[in-house]
Amino acid sequence: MRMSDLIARPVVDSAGEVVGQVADVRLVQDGPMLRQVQHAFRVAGLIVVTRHTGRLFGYERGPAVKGPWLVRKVLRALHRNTRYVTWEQVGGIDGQDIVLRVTKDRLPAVSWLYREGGP
Amino acid sequence: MKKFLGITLGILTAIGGFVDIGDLVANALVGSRFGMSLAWVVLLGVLGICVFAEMSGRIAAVSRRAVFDLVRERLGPRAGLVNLGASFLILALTVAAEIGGAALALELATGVDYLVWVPAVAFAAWLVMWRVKFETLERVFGLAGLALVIFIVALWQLGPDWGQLWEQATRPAPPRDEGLPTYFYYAIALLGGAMTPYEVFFFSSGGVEEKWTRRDLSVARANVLVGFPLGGLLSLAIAACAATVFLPAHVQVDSLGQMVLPVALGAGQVGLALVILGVFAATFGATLEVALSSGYSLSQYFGWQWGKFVRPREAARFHATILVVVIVATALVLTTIDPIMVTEYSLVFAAAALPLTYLPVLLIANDRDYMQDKVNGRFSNTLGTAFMILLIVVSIAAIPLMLATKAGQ
Amino acid sequence: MRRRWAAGLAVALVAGCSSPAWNDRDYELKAAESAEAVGSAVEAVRLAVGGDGRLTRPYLKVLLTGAAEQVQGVNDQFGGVQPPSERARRLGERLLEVTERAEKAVAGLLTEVRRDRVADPAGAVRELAGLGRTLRRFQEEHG
Amino acid sequence: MTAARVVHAQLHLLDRQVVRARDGRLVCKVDDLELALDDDGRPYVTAILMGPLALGPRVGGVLGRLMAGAARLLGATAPPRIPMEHVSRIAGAVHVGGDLEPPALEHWVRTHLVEPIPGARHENE
Repeated sequence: MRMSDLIARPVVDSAGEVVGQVADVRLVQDGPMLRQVQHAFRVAGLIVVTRHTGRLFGYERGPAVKGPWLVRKVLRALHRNTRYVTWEQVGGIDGQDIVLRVTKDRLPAVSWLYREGGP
Repeated sequence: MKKFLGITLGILTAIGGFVDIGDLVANALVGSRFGMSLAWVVLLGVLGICVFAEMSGRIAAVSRRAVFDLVRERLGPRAGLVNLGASFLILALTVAAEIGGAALALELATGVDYLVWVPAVAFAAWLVMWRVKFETLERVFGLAGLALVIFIVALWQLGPDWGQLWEQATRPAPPRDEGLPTYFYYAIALLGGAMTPYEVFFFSSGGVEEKWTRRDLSVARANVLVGFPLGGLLSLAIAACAATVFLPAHVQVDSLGQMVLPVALGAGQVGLALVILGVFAATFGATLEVALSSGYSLSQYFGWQWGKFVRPREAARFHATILVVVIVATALVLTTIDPIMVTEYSLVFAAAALPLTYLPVLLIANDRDYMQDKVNGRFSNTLGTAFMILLIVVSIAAIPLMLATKAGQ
Repeated sequence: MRRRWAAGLAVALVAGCSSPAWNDRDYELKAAESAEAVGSAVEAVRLAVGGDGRLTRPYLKVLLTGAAEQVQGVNDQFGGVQPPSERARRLGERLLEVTERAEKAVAGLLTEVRRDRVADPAGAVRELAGLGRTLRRFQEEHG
Repeated sequence: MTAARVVHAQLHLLDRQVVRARDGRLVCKVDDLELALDDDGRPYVTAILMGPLALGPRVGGVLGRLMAGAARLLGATAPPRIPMEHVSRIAGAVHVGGDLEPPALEHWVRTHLVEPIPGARHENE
């Protein structure tokens, strides 16, 4: 499997409703050891956008990124419905779609990742 | 002296970018038709290229990444490839025009038909790129291009009506016998000429070639603040010369020979010799700048080893690209296609592609992954955003205006 | 994207070339444009010949060659346009009479420069200035 | 122990320049990433993939197929890979250790086109 197999793939929830498509994949370095040198990057979750609005440019990542005010506002408006899906919520891949174990309304907004006490 | 030589990259970039063959003639043509009433566009272009060249120089110094690296990184492989295709086509056309321009300068000096000079110029340019160290190349051609300062001397000796030039410059509207669409068409051509993307491709890649580090940030900034305003000043002097000599006589400049006439009339045979030298250095320098940029952009998109800081065999694909581009461009000039017309068109096409190049620069200049503590301040971001909006408007208007005005006729 | 550009380029190039005149007014505009182009070349030659002492011979030769080619090109192109009416034909003849004189004058100067230098700069400047004025007037009347 | 590092595939890895840690030479772009499943069935990144066979499918369309097709014509069957354990740093570029074969195209151009020209092996003057 390749990373590009995940990115841009449509996502549907447990009720069969369309959530959007994968815009980015969050990786955490706590996977299996690679040749006893370092931990592998494990897929921790997916950032899902409601419609195809191009690349995220990194501006959706919350307060950590500073940028031109106007660009930030525009991108934030475009991505206000962007959701975060943890890998545990992913049921499997069914043909074209990634199918979730939960319903759409249980998914947090991506900005939740950057709140105090987030994961 | 060492400090002075440190800014030759900026001078070469600006001379090759602002006063290459297309801009030389475009500035003279605009001066002869519109007087100084488009001077504001040149000033705007200088400001714009300064803002974005400063960002790309800073990115090169802090992260050692050049502009086309960032284009793919931020636009993704597909939009990046579109930009690459467009840029590469424009670069190849421009190399052809610059080779033609340098050959035309030799024709003016010797009276021998320019087509005879084309293969020699192309071979010399390739040899310089193959064998000469980046810093030598930048010093020799940047400094020789300074001979164009003769335009300022000539303007002074022509003794123009300064009050009238000033009045034209402060009243930004077309003269009575020119239409508004034509006026804006040339405004876009001048802005596209001032902010051509290859200037930042070359400037940032040159910074990497010179192994800039964080300690060189002030050198990078000095390069920008000296080089581009100097290029702008020369552009204005060319337009003012044309406005003084040609506007009253209703001559519409359309060749390199006519373009240097005001200098000959103002400063005599010595002036003529200097201006031809300057034009040759500027167009030959631009040939190098643009041909190298074609290698830089292709290599940086695909991640190949590039640059003159390694031996040619270690950057084989980069050098092969340059060789092929030079051969194709030479063949194109030898078809006797008018080199000046080629750049006039490519300037407008380049204007249409501007946002695709400058948006990634603006975004990366704000990214702490790359920039650590050297991200944009509020000043750069405000100006950068304002220019992004302007460039988007320009890119939408460029091609319709070209068709509507039959390319400014 | 690239295809769109290529198409744009093709359209722009074709638009720049000659096309038949549809009616009298169209023909008249073409005549005015031609007068403007020839006038521009003539005036440039006048400026160059007027500053003769300050120019080198190779440079003057290149400049005159360019101007001669331009004038000849315009004459050939305009001469090739079919006038749509008798009135237009007379207008075209009036213009061609002037532009052909201009062509001859520039070609003559070029021959002189090829051989040595302009024999009578003051006289040439007077002649070119007269041609330039006539063409300018023509352009203003019909443009 | 500090918390495990978090990166985003698209934002921090894909399309970034790969450089050789030893001397800063440019290697390739991160054209794609190879994934495998761990014991719990969760995917993790095993290698960086490079070259037209990795980039082509991401570009898609006629151009992407053309890119991959050209590479197959030259005898490539799978994209060259750099195992993730060789990655020493992820920043503005991805730094990798280990010895790497020059890509096939670079090798071909070097031996057939560039090296026959005099001066190819010398430093610039």
